[in-house]
Amino acid sequence: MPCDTALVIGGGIAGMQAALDIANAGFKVVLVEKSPSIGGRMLQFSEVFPTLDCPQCIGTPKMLEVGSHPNIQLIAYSEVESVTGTCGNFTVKIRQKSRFVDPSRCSACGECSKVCPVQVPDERNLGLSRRKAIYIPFAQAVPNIATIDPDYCLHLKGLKEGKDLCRLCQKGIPQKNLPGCEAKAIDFNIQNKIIEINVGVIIVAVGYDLFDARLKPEYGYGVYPGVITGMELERIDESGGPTLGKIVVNGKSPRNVVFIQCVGSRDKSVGVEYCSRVCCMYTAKQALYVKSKLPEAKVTVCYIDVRAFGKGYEQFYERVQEAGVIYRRGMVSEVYKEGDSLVVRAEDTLSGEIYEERADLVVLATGLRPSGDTVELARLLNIPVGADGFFLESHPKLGPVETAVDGIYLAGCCQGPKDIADTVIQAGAAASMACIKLAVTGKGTESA
Amino acid sequence: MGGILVIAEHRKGDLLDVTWEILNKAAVVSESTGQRVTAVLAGFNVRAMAEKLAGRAHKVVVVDNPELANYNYEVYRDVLTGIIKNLRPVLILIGHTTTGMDLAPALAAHLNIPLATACIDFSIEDGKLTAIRQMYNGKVNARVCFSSSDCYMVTLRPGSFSVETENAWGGEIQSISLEVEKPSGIKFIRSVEAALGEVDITQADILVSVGQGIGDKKNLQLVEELAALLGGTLSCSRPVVDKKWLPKERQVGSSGKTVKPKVYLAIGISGSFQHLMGLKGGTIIAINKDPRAPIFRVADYGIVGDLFQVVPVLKEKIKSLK
Amino acid sequence: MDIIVFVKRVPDTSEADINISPDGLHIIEKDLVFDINESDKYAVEEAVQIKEKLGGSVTAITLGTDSSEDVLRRCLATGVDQAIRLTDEAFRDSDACGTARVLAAAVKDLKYDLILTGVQANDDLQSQVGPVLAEYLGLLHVTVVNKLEIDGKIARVHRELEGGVEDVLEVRLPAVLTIQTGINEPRYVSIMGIRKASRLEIKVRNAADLSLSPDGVGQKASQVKIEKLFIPVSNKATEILTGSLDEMTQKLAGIIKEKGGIS
Amino acid sequence: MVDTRTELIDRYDLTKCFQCAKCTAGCPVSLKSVLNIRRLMREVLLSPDLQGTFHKSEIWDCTTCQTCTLRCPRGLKPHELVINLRSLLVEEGEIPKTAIDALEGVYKHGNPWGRARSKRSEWSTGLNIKNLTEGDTAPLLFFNCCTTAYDPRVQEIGKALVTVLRTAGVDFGCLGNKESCCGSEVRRMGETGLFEMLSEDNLKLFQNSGVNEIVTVSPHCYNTFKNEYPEHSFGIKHYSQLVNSLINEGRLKFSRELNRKITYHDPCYLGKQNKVFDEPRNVINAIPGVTFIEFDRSRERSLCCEGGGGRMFIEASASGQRLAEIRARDAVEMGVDIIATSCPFCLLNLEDAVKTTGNEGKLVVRDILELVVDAL
Repeated sequence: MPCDTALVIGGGIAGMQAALDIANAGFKVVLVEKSPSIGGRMLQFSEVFPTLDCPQCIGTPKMLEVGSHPNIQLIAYSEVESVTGTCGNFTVKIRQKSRFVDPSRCSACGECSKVCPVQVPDERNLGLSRRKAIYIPFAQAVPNIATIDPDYCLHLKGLKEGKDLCRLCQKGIPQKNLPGCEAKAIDFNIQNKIIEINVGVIIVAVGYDLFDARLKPEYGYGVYPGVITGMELERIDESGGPTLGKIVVNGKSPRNVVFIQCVGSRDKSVGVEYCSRVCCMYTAKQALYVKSKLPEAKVTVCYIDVRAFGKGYEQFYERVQEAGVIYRRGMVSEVYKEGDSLVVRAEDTLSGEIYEERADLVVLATGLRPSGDTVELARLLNIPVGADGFFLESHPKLGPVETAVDGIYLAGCCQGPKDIADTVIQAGAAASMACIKLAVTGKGTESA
Repeated sequence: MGGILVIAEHRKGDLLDVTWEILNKAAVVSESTGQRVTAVLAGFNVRAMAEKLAGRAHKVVVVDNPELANYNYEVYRDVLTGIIKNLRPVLILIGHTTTGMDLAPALAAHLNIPLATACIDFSIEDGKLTAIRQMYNGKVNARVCFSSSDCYMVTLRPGSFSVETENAWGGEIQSISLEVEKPSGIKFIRSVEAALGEVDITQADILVSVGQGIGDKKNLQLVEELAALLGGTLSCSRPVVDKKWLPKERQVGSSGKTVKPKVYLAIGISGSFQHLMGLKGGTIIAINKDPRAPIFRVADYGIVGDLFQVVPVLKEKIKSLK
Repeated sequence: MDIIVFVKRVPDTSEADINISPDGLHIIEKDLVFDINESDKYAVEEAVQIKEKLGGSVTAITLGTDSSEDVLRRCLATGVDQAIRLTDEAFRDSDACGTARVLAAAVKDLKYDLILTGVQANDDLQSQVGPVLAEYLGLLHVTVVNKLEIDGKIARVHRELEGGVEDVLEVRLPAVLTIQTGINEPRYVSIMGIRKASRLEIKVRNAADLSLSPDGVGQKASQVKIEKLFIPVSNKATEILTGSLDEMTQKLAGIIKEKGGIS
Repeated sequence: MVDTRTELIDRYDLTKCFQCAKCTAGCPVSLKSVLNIRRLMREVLLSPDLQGTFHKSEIWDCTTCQTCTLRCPRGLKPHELVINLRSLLVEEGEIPKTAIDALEGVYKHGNPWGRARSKRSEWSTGLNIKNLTEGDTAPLLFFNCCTTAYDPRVQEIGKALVTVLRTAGVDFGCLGNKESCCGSEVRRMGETGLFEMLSEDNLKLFQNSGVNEIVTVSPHCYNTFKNEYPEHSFGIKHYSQLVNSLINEGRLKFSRELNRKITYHDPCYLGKQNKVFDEPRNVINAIPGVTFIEFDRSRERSLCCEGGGGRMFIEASASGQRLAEIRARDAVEMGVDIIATSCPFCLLNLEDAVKTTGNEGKLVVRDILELVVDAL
């Protein structure tokens, strides 16, 4: 029996946009998100180009809308386990991981985290700060529910060895006047569960991973604290981030910042031949905010080509240069140490000068890689993956959101690197294709 | 008729040592065979040299002619042909110098005389002449004999015999005036000497070579003085050039020059393989403080010690020997 | 300018241990490496450079068994146009005059303006063949040439003497010049080059081809014969001088003087 | 020359170069040499005068460390272009005098030092090593390398390997005087024909020796056997790999402590080019008492000693500080007693640098094998 519900996999900006568009068209949507909260990568950014908006300001309303939309069923902290059936009638099993917290009781007061003794690298801040083993990812999280991380929770780990440890989140620390969970929401007996749903169409919006800069050992990422990735800089720049928005490295404000473009993009030596499309602009944006926060600092961008193709992008690039950011054409080949400072070795191909630039902060513009879930998801959905590792659209020009399987559509970076604007466009397009399909199959006719 | 004819060689008014060396050997042979020794002196304004030669030969034949002022093999060959035909010696001795190398083969071929070149010794026993000559880079010696002839010719390597002698024969001096024809096709233009300051360590007989052990450019003076004392040339190993203490043209080694001096004095040179590759032959003397320095494996003589102690004392010793 | 250059295949004995064959007349060639004679290599380079500058041809000639063809192939790879190998049982153990006679016969019918060869062969160290050949051909010769310029029918040459002195001479061509090492920088001859050259023909001539009577050449006609080869005695054990500084330096000064190191 | 240029463009995909300069920026000599590998790629692509492009003395400055190639984002091989340009010079015969000596030495005597072939095995006199060309048999061939055979300093390393193999009870043999240069440096000096000859000759020797496996002292031999020789079935190992497994298998045990601070210099031909980073370090760390300290520039970022690409035989056109001297100074600053390495060329260059920087007495350069023998 044809079903008029859509499944959206992934709750980043692409998934949220697609879900809202479909829901607003009057169809039911199930949105599955892997992590405890929707929001995705965009909500990790500090500012977005070329407008320099704050992503929280433009993203949070979308999250809230998704969380409260009557046509959207949000299943967070969950993953698709199996998919059967065909267009108009897919059966999807979703595994919902246990948070060990009863959502109906949790008031997101945060008292549990206060007493939890376990420090865990905070993935939202890429390990630059710590969270607790019981945590709410961030203040605006949707759903706003605490989650216990089973890999770190002392009690859950102890249970495996038959021990009853800790449980401070339940018990609190009365002598310090820390009550722990007074709502009695914490329940270590909650199990993972399988939710089976029936959907007519599926939109894949699982986003991307960032290139692992350790694969380019010449840059010393992971060796030198002064070498960071662009995403790490986003967190450092964000006022709610680990440094509260101060650009600080090794406890000091850098005086000489070098950005290196195309780290893990356009690079056969690491098997990435494509351009990641966003790094030029996000680097330009970062160079600008570093320059404006640290006007005395020398800010240099080393690049191969600057690709400022979008609306207003070229003008933005010019603005960044006007602000005093120096663009030098030529890739950095190596970062090493001389005394206390880093040395960046490169050639300025426009002047032919080979130079060694001292730097105290080196920012690697890591490129975009297919999400780690791509291969498994492609298998579950039986849809093809392209040579670049991203999901393959049915036609590079005329079928940019469709896949080889009828009723399954792509939105956002899971199809290929793109910026937020293009992601939102594609999400809208995928939603529109989904609505058309639902409208047609809902009437009981064969595929459109 | 008969006798031993020694062709005297001279340059800039001085007889070369090789001439004295050959005369010494000739005197020895003369004693055992009774052959008289005649020196032939060809040149222009050579009378003074003839006097000197007379002390060492039974007879000195002098051809003094402006055409002989500069060596020209055409002219010399013809003049000597005349003299040889006239004197009919049994043995003609010439130094194995560049001149001897040029002249002897032509003269011998011209007169059809058996010739052995580059000899280091010869003897006449029972009327039979045998000579010892060097072959294969001096690694092999050959004893050679000659097919029967009225006259033989031998060129002898410089340094084969002693220069010193106690003989004082006071031989007669005979001047011959010959019709000397002008050369037909070889024209002497001029002699040139290597420009001052241009050092060719490959041609040096004595090399005082300095290595890293010298420590600093200012210390070079010490070895420069030693080189000057020995009449030698200063050379060095690669690190010294790398540090720009000495120019590249002084470098001995696989990336520098290959040298073949008689004496090679290696001072503060450890003797890296690359350095030794540039060193072919000669007596190698090493001064180095490291007894395990590889230079000692190839050296003929060595002093294990600090060059700054050894060299100053050595200089004094050499001064006293001069 | 047509040039003939004589070359010889000789063993490299700079480092190898040399052993003498039981007959006492030859060295044992097994394990020795052979190559073109050093100064001949410079002569070939000089000839080819002159040809490259003035046009004409270069013919390389060697006297030897078929193993000498390697040397000729090397010459061809250097840029020599024609190679001739002279070989005959009758030529064996020729002395310098015998060799010169064979070479003279070989060039008789060739066209040439200049004949070059090396100053000396590193095996027998005779440095005779050049001037003797000139005598036989009725040509002029200059030995130990370390600079050569051709000016029409005249060659302006520098003849290297001892002690850094050079005579500058003009010699009428054709003439025989013996070339000293260092006159030029012989080009590198690549293996590819030698392989290509191996497709070129090497002419072979024997005594009959040259109308040479076997009596005038070879061992029989030699006026100078090797009676016996022997290894000169040398002791190369390093003597480390001992004693006080004074004693050591005294000994050393004596050694330096003895070795000709004090002039 | 147009045809040669077209050939070069095709062979090295020069049209694909996007001039990012990752090559020049990583080139160890680019700061002191006129050689600009990026520009060279461009010039060959565009210049109508190819002659002018490769008739440059700086073409000999390249150490063939391969950093340019390993990091090229376009998968191009700039260092091979340099080698090819050198081979054009070789064909013309216009190469540095010292390179001629080295190549002729290899051609005539089988080694670039021009030393007599009959003295190739002299270093091992008295060691009674099996000679696999004279009827002896063994499963493992120890390929000596010219430097080990003739350089007195490096001979010690050869002897150390013999000691180590015997201690571990490894049955091995050598090729005696029949061994010829591996050809690695010959190829890199542009003498392709001679390299082919050597590789054929050596492979024949390997085949006739009846071994399965070959161990080398020099990473240069190792690399060329493994990656450049015509296809063969021999297992090729650098000694660091072999010694590491002997230690792991418990066949090599240490009885003495080496209470020294040691750093390790990665040879380009072992590390960067063949990713053998861990085995040498494991061997050093297995020695009791050792305090191991890494160079800042290590592994993939290791600094070249400037010994490759024929540079042991060719004087560079560029002056300026030698990279090995930077290494020596860094080591002194780190306060280590020993720079360990595992390549004869690196060893010689580093030892030289310790002297030229005036650091004799402060630290020494040792091959890993020597450290192992000291601790046995």
